[in-house]
Amino acid sequence: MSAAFTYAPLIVALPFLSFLIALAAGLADRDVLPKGGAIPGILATLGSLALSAWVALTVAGGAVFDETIYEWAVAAGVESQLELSFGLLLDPLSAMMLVIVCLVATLVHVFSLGYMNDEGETGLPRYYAGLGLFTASMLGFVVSDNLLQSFVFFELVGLCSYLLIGFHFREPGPPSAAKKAFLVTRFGDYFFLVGLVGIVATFGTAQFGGAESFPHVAELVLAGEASVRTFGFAPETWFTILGLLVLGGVIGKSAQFPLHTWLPDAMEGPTPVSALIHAATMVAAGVFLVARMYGFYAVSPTALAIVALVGGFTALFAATMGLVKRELKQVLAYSTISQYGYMMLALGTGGYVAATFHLLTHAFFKALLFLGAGSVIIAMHHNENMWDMGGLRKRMPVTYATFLVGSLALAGIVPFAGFWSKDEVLYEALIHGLGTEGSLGTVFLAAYAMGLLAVLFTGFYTFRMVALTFHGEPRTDLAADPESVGWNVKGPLSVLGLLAATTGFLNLAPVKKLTGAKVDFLHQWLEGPEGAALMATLSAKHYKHLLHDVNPAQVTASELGPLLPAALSLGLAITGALVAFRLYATPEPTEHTAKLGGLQDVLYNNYYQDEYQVWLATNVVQPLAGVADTVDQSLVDGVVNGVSSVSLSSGSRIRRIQTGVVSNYAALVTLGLTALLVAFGLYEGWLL
Amino acid sequence: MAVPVQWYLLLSAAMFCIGVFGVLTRRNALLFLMSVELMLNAANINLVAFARLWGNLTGQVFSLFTMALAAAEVAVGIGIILVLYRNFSDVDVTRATTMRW
Amino acid sequence: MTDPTWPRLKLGSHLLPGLAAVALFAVLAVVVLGGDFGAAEGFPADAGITAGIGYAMFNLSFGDVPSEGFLVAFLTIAIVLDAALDGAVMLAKREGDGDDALTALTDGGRVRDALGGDETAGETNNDDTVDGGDR
Amino acid sequence: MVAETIAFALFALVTVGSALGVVLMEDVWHSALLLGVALLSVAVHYVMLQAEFLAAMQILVYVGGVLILITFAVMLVRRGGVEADAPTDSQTDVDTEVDA
Repeated sequence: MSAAFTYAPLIVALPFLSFLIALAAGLADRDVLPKGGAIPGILATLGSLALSAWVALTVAGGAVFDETIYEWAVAAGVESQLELSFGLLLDPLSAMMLVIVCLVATLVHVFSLGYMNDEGETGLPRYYAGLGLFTASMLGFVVSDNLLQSFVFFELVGLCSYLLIGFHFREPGPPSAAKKAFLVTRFGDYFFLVGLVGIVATFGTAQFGGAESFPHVAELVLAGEASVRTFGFAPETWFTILGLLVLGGVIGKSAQFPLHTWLPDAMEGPTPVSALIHAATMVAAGVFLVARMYGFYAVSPTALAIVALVGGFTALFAATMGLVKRELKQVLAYSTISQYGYMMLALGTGGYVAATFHLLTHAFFKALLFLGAGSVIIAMHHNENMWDMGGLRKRMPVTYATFLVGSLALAGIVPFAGFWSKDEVLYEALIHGLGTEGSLGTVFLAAYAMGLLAVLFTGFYTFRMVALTFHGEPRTDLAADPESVGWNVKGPLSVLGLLAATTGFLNLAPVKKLTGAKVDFLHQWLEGPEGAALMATLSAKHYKHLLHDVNPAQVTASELGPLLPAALSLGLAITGALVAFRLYATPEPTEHTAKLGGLQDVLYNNYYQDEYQVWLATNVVQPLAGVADTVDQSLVDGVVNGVSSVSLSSGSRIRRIQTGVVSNYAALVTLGLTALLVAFGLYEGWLL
Repeated sequence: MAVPVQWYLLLSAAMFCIGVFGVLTRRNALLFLMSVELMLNAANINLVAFARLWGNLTGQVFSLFTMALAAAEVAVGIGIILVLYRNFSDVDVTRATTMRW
Repeated sequence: MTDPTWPRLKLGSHLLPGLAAVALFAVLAVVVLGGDFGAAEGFPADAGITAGIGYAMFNLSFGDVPSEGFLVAFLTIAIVLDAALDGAVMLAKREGDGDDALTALTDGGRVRDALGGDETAGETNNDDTVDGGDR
Repeated sequence: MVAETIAFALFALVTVGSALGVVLMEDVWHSALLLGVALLSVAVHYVMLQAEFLAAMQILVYVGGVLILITFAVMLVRRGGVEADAPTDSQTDVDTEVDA
């Protein structure tokens, strides 16, 4: 075992330690730590980053790791033994994710110095404790080697998001938003939990990797080489049900339709927290989970179709809502939903590598955009309305430059990171849609169409945002004289800007297709080190095999050149961007939403998603709950109270028998004896 | 033998039931004690009668033990009755109802 | 001493519960009379019955008449008799006879006086040598 | 063996009659005396049942021990009879019981 793996648990432990330190500092109720606890957090995440990089290098060197660290419950059954444990699974996917999370977390910590400390926020130890726990939870989730551990940390991530979104708990908005985030994601996690129990009950294990893992067993069952208890369903149907149940948690966490409504509200939290949530933790957790157990989804056509459709629809749906928003962070929020829709689209259409790739690039450019937005917000004294900005370009050159890089990446303009990943997502969707026979192919194509259309909107809202914020003339005094930001804001922005511009080159799949040069590094990375037995069930190659050979629908890639689709999506993105620029990058831009007519209100109100969910809650769920309450109060409690009152009253009556007078007892004994004698005598026949 | 065992059993049953009768109808603790003696004697008659029926001494030996037990019981019973009398100035069992609900 | 009285029966409605005993007797009588016990074997005319009882009590099989051994029962009865004797003594002891301070203080002040000035200590503390036993 | 039967009937009558007397007498003292009669007649039954030793024991243990104890107790607890315990003491003890 490599030394890096020995120290790997520290990756999770270090941020947790910083959480404890910050917590202790917060409880001490004095400023015992400089910078309100930021220093331990930064050091811890830096340490985790270094260790993650070490792990990644080790993985690149051909070693993978899957070990149980701690077994916390063992249940020995008749047929098998069920072990519940915490473990580490360090393969290319989790190593990559570790680096992303640690990097973004480090930068967010540094940025927080500028956003929180310099702005004179109070309660900083609480804030940094939350960040530390958030980071630790996400890291623990990433390295999970079984679904149960994933679930535990999944919930912890949700809890941390609640704590951090509600950081300003004295204002009216944040607590409500925090509760909403908590409850909506918990609604999804409910399904996840049911699915988790189902998986453990079916397979007797929740391991992700190895020959005993549940995706692999599922594959064997479908191939007819093994059998599991499927509770009366056909194995395909049952696995699909399980996959979809787990998907419920994914949809909640990754803010997919229809459980996306918490995410825009979550903008009430501090901006660095938003960056963390959107780029590396929380939202990413959902998609990562699907990628983690992709072997389980790859064998089920129905699950794939639903993932693809949900992803494609969410991508388009969220993009349209982002078109009309006035607040900077709201636009970014909807773009996040939309981008995670792309990842789901990729996963659903068999583009495992594409989804991972988009997860990677998105983490960087979305963190960049949020931190950039945070910089603008600092400058604007926490006014987030874009119509109050304008012309910030000249006054905040660093922010503008990095924000522009991020926007170009988000919109998918060549050669920035987002172009390569989004293009690959769409390309994979298209070729699998064309290549796959039957209805699944059609579904893929429909999802692709939605994703493609969303590209146009993405380009539009991205550059509408850029134009309104940075171009034109300042529309308020504040925008004319913004507050300056320090190194701790510009530093992270620059790092992320560099990454957002360049990470696309990690995986130049189209270039490889055209020229044959081996430049698809991420593909090779996810194929896994040669010779590692563990990777037999976790590599991209294996997933491709599953999709094509085990999946009944035989997902196949057609031979289509990458140029045309790339040109198509790039053209759409540029079109959207240019239109936005024409409309809004003028000295005195006006709101063009009125031209949308009736659609305007629909978009402003987010398709009345919240309204219909509230309507569902008040008009359907609440009466149902009322009925349940009535049943509970009258029927269940009635039975319980009835039983107790019957025994109570009968007891108080029967106790009168206990007169304390011996004669009465004797009489009862005598009569009882006589009765027994008569009964036995008659029964046995020796009486009469 | 002349007297059938049934008659002895009948006698025993009669004595036993008279003992029960005493317990049921009287309220004097001393009468209780005597009634119990009657019942014990009824049991002894039974044992001895069966001993003769089977030509086996077990019943006789056993009734000997019963007598010993009866003596012990009377000793304790007298003690209890005296305490009862001391606490309630009476040996009426219906008055000693402290342990009632 | 009360005057000698002629024996009188105590009859009345309080005998009503005795009907249960009568019913029991009826059932027993029916059972006994309905049973078939056969002729009694009896004991041999020259058998040593008393000796047999003695042997049976000590598990010895020298007797003329068959019997079971009763050594254990014999010993048990011995212990029970002893316990009964102790119990009788315990019950017969007056409450508050012990040197328990609590009972002494709740005893109408008699023993407290005894503790204070020892002129009245006579009758209640006579059997102080008997250990414990109250309640 | 008519004589045996007659003897049995006779002593059975005595036994049952005196036993009934025990439970029906108004005075406990008479009851105790009748109990002695009943126990003695039971001893007679034992003799007829070839249990002479038991009969002796019956007389020794019951009539000599148990019955004496019972009559002693009867004398102790009779109202207005022999002063076993001073009534005032008894009263005090009752109070003690309640207080404790």
